[in-house]
Amino acid sequence: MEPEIAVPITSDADILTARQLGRQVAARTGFGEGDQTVIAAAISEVARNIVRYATRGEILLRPINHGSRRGLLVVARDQGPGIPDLTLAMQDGYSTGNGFGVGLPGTRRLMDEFEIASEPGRGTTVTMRKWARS
Amino acid sequence: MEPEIAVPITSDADILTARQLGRQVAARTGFGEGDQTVIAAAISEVARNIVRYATRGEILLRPINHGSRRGLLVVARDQGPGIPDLTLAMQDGYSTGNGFGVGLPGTRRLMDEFEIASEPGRGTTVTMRKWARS
Amino acid sequence: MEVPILKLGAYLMASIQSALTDADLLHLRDALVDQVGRFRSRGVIVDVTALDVMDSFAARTLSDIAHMIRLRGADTVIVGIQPDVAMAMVQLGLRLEGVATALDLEEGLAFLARSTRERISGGA
Amino acid sequence: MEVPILKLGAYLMASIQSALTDADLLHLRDALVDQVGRFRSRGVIVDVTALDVMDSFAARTLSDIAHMIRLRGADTVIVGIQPDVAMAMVQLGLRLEGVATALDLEEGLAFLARSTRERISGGA
Ligand SMILES: Nc1ncnc2c1ncn2[C@@H]1O[C@H](COP(=O)(O)OP(=O)(O)O)[C@@H](O)[C@H]1O
Ligand SMILES: Nc1ncnc2c1ncn2[C@@H]1O[C@H](COP(=O)(O)OP(=O)(O)O)[C@@H](O)[C@H]1O
Repeated sequence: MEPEIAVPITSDADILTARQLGRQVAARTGFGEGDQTVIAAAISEVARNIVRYATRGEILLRPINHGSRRGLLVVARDQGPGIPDLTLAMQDGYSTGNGFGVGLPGTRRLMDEFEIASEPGRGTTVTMRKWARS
Repeated sequence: MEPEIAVPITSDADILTARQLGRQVAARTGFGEGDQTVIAAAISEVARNIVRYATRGEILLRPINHGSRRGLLVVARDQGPGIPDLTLAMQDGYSTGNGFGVGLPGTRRLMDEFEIASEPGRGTTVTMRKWARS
Repeated sequence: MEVPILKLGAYLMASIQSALTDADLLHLRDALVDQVGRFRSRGVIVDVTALDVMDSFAARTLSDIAHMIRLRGADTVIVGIQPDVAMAMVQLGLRLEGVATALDLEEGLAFLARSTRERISGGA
Repeated sequence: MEVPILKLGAYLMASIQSALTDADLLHLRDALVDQVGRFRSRGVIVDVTALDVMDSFAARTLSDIAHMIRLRGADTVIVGIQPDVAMAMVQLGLRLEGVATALDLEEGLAFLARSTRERISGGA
């Protein structure tokens, strides 16, 4: 199994670190430049949500395989306040902060697989995968 | 009874094959060009859902009669993951992928009759009919 | 089925010749977004006259193309949507909102001539 | 990482050199809105060529900059959005609607020259 990289997210600057590491791991995994940018953008969105809504958390990055396909697993998790209504949070334009509200639905559009789990008071976990084009 | 055409759907290119065959069968059945395009568009949507969400499945095309009326029956079926909440899936704008979420509700608007059945873990079947204007 | 892209002075023209698979459409998108910078084009025309059907994936991809090209500083116009195709699109719920359209190539060129002049003179 | 702002005659040019934190972006916004008045600038160019990613916060901040500068009586143009960045933005749902864009610095300067001339001659 490939090593996993864990990036602690506690500040603005960690958002940059996470997306830059994500881009590097994606490049090593065989993603083209376009997909590297897509992955970096997705990481930027979920990392910012951690800082903004949960104060702290972490991003895990792991290269994965499915048969001969290479991919990247990105997990963003925190023990913050959680999201009471996930259906609402996944809607374009919905924001309890002052964002555009495109972070979560947009990130789903960027990635091939996207799951979000959240328990109010316990935290939020976003699990997403992107597969390299062969 | 008219012969039935079964189009296996496993790839991008099969979406084109299915909608082009659908157009041909519709033309032979007596549909005008406008309705041929409507039928081709409906087939395109359900065929893409098979590729995207169920990986593989098939489209059945059969000319039908009701009294003196001629029509076309289109069945799209797969043994994919199924749809847990059909009411939600039939809503405009609802997508678990990265589509517009208009595929299913839009297809219902295009056709005269539309039914969808799905069992989680067992697959999805869309049954729809269009009647030629006499 | 690759879509040929022609360079017409300051414009690029992509002329769809037949039905396209989803992969063909994505390829067209990537090629246009790349070439608009390479050739410093001011406008892009996508001619869909030969398209048999515009389904939700094609509509989304054309809309994405127009917005991506916009971010690269140029304008896009979709030309040649046939009457039957337009009718099926609207019934499906596809409206190409925020995307410029014109009847045919001639009108599309006229649109770009105006919009790029406009853009130059500070409109928009 | 502070963004240098250059004064080019009647224009200000902010040239982003690398990835920026949210705080850097807000700092850039405040500095531009302040300096456009201080230097009585007629136009602002923000060059994002070096930006690795334009996420929703960066897009919102650039859009805010353009609208704030507009309220101060000057024009803004964003230049240098790279093909990959444009593609990821549109997939995210970020369109920078109502914000002028140009391919690169040269096109951005040409845009401002024409838009500010228009504005002076009473157009727009
Ligand atoms: N990690 C998180 N913890 C708690 N709430 C979150 C988290 N991520 C997102 N949310 C909630 O979901 C909403 C939608 O998020 P998003 O789509 O990223 O838009 P935005 O960040 O622009 O508000 C947020 O406004 C917030 O209420
Ligand atoms: N054949 C299918 N198998 C499993 N799920 C499906 C199938 N067709 C549709 N769905 C589900 O229904 C949702 C809505 O479908 P649709 O209206 O066609 O919009 P879109 O394809 O743009 O998401 C999809 O996002 C998907 O979750």
